[in-house]
Amino acid sequence: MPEKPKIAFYWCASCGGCEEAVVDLAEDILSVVAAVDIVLWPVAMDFKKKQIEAMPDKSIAATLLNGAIRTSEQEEMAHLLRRKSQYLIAYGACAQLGGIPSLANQFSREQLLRYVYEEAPTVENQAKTRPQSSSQNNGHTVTLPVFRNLVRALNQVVEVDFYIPGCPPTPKMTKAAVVALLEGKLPPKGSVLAPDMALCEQCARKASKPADLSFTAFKRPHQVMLDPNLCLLAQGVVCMGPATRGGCEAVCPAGNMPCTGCFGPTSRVRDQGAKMLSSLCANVAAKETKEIDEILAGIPDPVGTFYRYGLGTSLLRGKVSLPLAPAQKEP
Amino acid sequence: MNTNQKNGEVRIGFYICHCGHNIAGMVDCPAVAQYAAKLPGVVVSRDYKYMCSDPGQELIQQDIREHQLNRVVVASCSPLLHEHTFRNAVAAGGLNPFYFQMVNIREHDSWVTADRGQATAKAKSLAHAAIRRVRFHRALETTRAPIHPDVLVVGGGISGIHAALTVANAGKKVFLVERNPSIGGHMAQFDKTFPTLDCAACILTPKMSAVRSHENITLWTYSEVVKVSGYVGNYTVTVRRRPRYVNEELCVGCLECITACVFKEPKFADEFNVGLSKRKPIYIPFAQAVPPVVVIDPERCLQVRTGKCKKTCLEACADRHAIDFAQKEELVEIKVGNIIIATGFKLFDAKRLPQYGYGRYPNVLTAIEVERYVNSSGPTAGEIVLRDGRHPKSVGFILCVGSRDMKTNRWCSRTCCMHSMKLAQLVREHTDADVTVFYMDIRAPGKGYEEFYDKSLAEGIQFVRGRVAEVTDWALSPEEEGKLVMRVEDTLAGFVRRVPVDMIVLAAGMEPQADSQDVRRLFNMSCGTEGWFLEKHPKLAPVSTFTDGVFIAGCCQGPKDIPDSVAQAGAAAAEAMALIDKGYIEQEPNTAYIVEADCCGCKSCLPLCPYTAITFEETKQKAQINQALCKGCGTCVAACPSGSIKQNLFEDEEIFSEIEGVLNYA
Amino acid sequence: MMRIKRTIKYEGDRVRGFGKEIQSVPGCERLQSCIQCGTCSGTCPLSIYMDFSPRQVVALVRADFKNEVLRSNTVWLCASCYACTVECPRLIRITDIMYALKQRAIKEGVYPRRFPIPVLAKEFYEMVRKKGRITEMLLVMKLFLKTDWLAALGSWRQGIGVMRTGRFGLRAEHIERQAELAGMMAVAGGEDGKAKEAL
Amino acid sequence: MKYSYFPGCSLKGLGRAYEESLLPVMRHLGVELAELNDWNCCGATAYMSVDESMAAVLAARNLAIAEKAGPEDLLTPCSACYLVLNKTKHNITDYPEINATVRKALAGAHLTYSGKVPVRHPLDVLINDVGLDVIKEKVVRPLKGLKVAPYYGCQIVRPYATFDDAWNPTTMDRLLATLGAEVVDYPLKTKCCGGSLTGTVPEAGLRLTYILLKEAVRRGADVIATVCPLCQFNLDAYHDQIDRRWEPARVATVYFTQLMGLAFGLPPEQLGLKRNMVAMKPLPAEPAKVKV
Amino acid sequence: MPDPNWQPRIVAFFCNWCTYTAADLAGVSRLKYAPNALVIRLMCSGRVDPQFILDALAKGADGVLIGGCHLGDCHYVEGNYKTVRRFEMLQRLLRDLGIEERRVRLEWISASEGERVKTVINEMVEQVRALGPLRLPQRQEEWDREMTPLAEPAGQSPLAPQRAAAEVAHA
Repeated sequence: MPEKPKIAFYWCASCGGCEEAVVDLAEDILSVVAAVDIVLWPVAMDFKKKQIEAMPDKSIAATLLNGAIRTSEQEEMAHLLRRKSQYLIAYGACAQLGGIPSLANQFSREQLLRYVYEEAPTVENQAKTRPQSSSQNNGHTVTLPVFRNLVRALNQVVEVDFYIPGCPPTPKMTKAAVVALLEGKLPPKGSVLAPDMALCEQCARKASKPADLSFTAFKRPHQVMLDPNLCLLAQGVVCMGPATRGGCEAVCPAGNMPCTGCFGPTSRVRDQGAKMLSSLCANVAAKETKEIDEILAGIPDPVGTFYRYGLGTSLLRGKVSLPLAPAQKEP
Repeated sequence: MNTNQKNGEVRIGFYICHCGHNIAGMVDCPAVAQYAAKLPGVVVSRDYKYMCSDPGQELIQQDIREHQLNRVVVASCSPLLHEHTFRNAVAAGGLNPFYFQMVNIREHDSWVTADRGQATAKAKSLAHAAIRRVRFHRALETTRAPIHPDVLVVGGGISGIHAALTVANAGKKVFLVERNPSIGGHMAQFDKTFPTLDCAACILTPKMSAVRSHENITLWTYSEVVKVSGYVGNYTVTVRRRPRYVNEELCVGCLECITACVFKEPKFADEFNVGLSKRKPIYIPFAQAVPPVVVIDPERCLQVRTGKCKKTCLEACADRHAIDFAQKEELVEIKVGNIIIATGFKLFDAKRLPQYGYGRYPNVLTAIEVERYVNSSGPTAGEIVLRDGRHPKSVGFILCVGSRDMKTNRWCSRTCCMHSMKLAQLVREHTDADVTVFYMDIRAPGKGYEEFYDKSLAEGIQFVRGRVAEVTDWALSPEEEGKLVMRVEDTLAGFVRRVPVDMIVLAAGMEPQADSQDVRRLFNMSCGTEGWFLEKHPKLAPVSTFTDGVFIAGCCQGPKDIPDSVAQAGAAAAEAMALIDKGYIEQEPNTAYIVEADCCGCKSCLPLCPYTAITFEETKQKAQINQALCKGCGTCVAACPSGSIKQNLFEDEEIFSEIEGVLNYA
Repeated sequence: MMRIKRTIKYEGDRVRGFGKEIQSVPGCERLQSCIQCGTCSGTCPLSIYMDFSPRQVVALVRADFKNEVLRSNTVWLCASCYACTVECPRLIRITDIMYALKQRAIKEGVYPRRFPIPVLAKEFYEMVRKKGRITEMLLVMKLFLKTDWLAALGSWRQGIGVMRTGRFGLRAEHIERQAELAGMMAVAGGEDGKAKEAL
Repeated sequence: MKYSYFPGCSLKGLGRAYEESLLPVMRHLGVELAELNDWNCCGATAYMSVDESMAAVLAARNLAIAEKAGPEDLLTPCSACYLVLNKTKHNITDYPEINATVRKALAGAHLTYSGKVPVRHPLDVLINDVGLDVIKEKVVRPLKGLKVAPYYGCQIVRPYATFDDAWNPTTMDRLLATLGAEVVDYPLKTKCCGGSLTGTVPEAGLRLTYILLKEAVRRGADVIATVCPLCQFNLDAYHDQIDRRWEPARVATVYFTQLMGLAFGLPPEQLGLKRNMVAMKPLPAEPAKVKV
Repeated sequence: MPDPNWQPRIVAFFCNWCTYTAADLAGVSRLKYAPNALVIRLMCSGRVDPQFILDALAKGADGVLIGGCHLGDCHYVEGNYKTVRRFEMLQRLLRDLGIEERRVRLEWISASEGERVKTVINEMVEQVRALGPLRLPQRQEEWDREMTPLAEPAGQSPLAPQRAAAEVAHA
């Protein structure tokens, strides 16, 4: 009997939601497990890094890696898995676009550490102790992974073969991907394994969108009682649907929440945020700069609104004036 | 789809034009050519003296054949100038003309850069951009739109009249709209015309009546254009026809109503005689007015103003019932394919130069006032008199009043020299006065003009080169008593003179019409900061504007004399007719289009199109762009959130590659 | 017997760069845009006494005829009435050009020696530099002495009149903080250099 | 109403009659004038003839002192001072190099200049701040029948026609009319009086003065009203020379403020009228009406 | 570190009808101005996709200039209103991402205002010169220097997947 294809799951800078998504395959997971041989899945099984290192290169059929890359360890694993796998698949928004973690690219490493370990209201740390990449502890040298200056998407660290978008990806898509993988029915390298059409097409509210929509004010979900059927943009709420890949079947709008763009842009767009900004602002109903500004003030945080998942892979990648701490090397 | 591609490989030919010294003088053309030669995809790279010349174009065609080029880039002047030339050359070479990209290294580089090194570097960057861009070009077809054969002419001065007649004589229908109650414009006020001194009325009146009687001309006087929409080939124009309270068809111009008017004496300033004579509330603009019918001045007529009048005029017109106080203002909508703007100029108000005392000293006059005096049908039946009735013994002409002066108008009004010399000669004809002309420079560049200057000199008219500093009425010596004294430096003799005269004539310059900015907006033209309408190209497209199908003629484009105005009017008419006879216009295929498979139907684009070219296809649940309506601004392209709207000639990839190119981005 | 004089100018008579130099002085920027219309001369109340009319001065400056201009009486006859400046159709501030020329004439010491106006200017300058204010009486006396004391006699009636009406303060006017002013002048004049060497 | 006040040298010398009449008249109108502390000569035309940066600094010191004194506008009656101070203001804003020099120089004396304080002429203030109706109320001795030629001279309307027309200024005309005087149409109202040339180069300068006087006489003026100490001196002090050179053109020249004083019924001896060389004829008889 | 012979590089997006023509006029009038602005012609300022501006900056532009017809004069009725609305928001976005406002400028220049092209470009060049180089490509390289360099160049751009797909879409 021929050997079953080897599959690896790994997570880097992510919330774990993607792992849940895999588990959400529910009973289907069993058929997957039956069909493949899982060689790495830290969240669920116990494998050691050296076991992977011991494997011959390209011996893993596919690795589904979720989460962004922030630490030296994550980088190291990304390289290792790239070497060992035929296909490396960026699984989920963080791996594909940098995800929410990449919003941190607006702040310097120093700012982040200071806040998290000293200033955050919930922190009690008089000693101002901070994680050290290397420290002495009664005679032993204790090391920690290096915390990089920026958050990166997977393809900014290693070459990536396919992308499964979403925060998290839907079980349906995951399954479809795995099936395609097993059957070897794969699209051209570099493709995103989701429809290349924006979300509205799948949205139940689509029909309710007026043809002459122009904005006199922008509101945030908590500021209005949202009509469960009317197009959210028509209610003055920024819904990223028009600028976001479909594939999720508009679960958020179905849950009476605007799309926040986790599937990223279509293949025809280089910068999801810029595009959404362009279409949204062009339709603002004001001619005087003063009025325009008043209306646009309804969007207090442009970066967080237009680049919630994609800052790391946007054209500017983050705050361009970030002070860079000297690149720390491994101890 | 790229038929002209040899097994998908992009083969670019790059050509840089010296444009004689214009480009080569500041840009190292061979160096740019060598640089381009090394760029990916470039198989031929040449520099040549004049790319737009036949041999230059031939060169391109040859290379297309010999080197199987499938892309062409020419670095020369502005695409607004020669893009079509080169596209045709490319087409003649057997390639789709849109596999071509032009680089503007003359207007945007060699002419505006002071340093040769920098200019060359800039040229390289721009060339690099085009070479990267052209790679993404695709074969396109120009589309055609029909042209409505009717023409609108705005303004009934000599330019408008000539343009209207020319078009009408070619069998096209013309609408001539004039703001005043009669056509004729400024020329109708003139007595004689330089340099031939033939009588203005004798040459103008026939043309005016020709307009009136022409079967192809619809003449609307006392009317104004208030709205224009559409584009070349089919404009929709709304004209406001003000009530003249007289039925043009019924009135025969017997003028009995005027005699009958309750105002026994004329007491209102007569516009045609620039206030030198008076008229009644009901009047005829002037003897040869066209249409030859009376008009009622709504500000003056008792009936119109108060409704309380004996209406003696009605009785006088009892048998024809031409007078009709019930007339209301009406808005008429017409469709035309081309528009000729000939709205003319307004005279500079000499009061703005207090040092010349116009309005303070009664015997300081403007040229047009004297023009009316010398005219036999004028207020004095051709006599030139001082305000006190005496005949002037000495007359001084001051030129450039409100011209060539940074504090009023900086331009030369081009006609004042000749106009003043003409009046000077007429003044000498009508009186025995000594005439002195004070000038800065005599500008007599037209045919027969220098000879006219010569004649003026021969007739003993004095010429003093110097801009008069001031006109006063206080005397420093007996011979100055009771006279107007000009203080001026005789710059040729080299000393200051005080010159006493009886009458001073100010050659007031020309200004754009007060409402030129509104008119400009109305017809979507550009105009200079000073208010003259802007031609598409100062030399090669002098009567075209940046809006296709809108042409300009006469003084609305800048100061001009009658011959030039008429010539321009003819040119404008010809341009319009060329379009009409062609029957259609080639539309640049720069329209936006939606890739149906990509559109998610989010409707974000729908409100953005000012031409409602974008519609929503309910059955398919997708947006569509009507290619005929799209003008290719690209606003929707920039706005489509999923990048599903594209624009021919301005594809995203093309722009992105251009950006990378200008930045020499590896 | 009639005396004749050669008036031809050779290139060597031009002082290259003089025009540019004047043009670079604040207020003289538009020098080059003159079209020689003569409005300045026509409007100037004193042009009738000038050896070069203001228009000619502009032409000469533009053409680098430095010596001719600085030696002419024109600049000294300018009474600063600003008529030319207000009238010039090319917005040339001729009065300011005249000042620029006066300054250079004084610095180069080429002004007509016993001509009262430059002398007045210098005496005035001196007195202000020392006292901070002008005492007209003293100024006028200095002026007469340095130029033409006969003139003083000539206008004795006037002098008496002025005395009679008590219009001449006999007290020499001066400011309190003379040192302060001196210091400021030093800064302005680059250690007072520019003007000093002229005097 | 309060203003900083820059008299200038002439008002302490030849032109003292100007100050002698200006101060009481302003006081009478409730306008407070605070003389600048330790002001210095504005530099007049002479200074610009020697060194423009020094001229700028010289004038700037006064502007700076005025700024230090307070936010009040700076009032200066002498045309030359008015022009020089205004011109300096313009130059400091228009020319960085001059601005730099001035700042540097002022800094040495712990002075600063930001260009805040406007430089105003009494005519401007009287017409635009005080107002003709207020002035009319104060008139107790209208100048009925007095033919006055309003003479503005050059420098308050040229080159900066700030508060009046450069070609045909009318502020003084209106003011005099308000005083009840008969204003003579005087086309030479802005012609040059010869300035310093009247004294230094009489054949040129004095002739201008003569023309002014002659035309005034020809137009039947009893008196010429002026706004400038130098103009006043030129028109007043040279008659003997004029007699010798041309023909007598006797007409008194007084400051417009002196006429105001008379109209306000202030004692003539307190208006410096005695300082005139050509004395002004007594006002046409008219019993001063008693105000109740 | 700062390069002495650095010259600001400005990418200019000019609308075909007004500003581009004005630039031509500046040329015909032989007005000399700074060579640092490189013009990309679009039919209307409304075509200026914010992506273009970000891309230009990301690819090494030190500033971006957008030129359109005066408000009310747009050849396409109101394309330039769309432009100004986008511009207002983009400026805020750029501020949040650490790019000085003066690096991106929107100007209305009509076809007759050749002089204005000169002044605006010269002004802008000086403003940007004062701000110093933006160096985004270099900065992003510096950012990535803390990482082990990527083996294959295709991966170098964060846009690899979209690009790849884009090419596919256009084949």
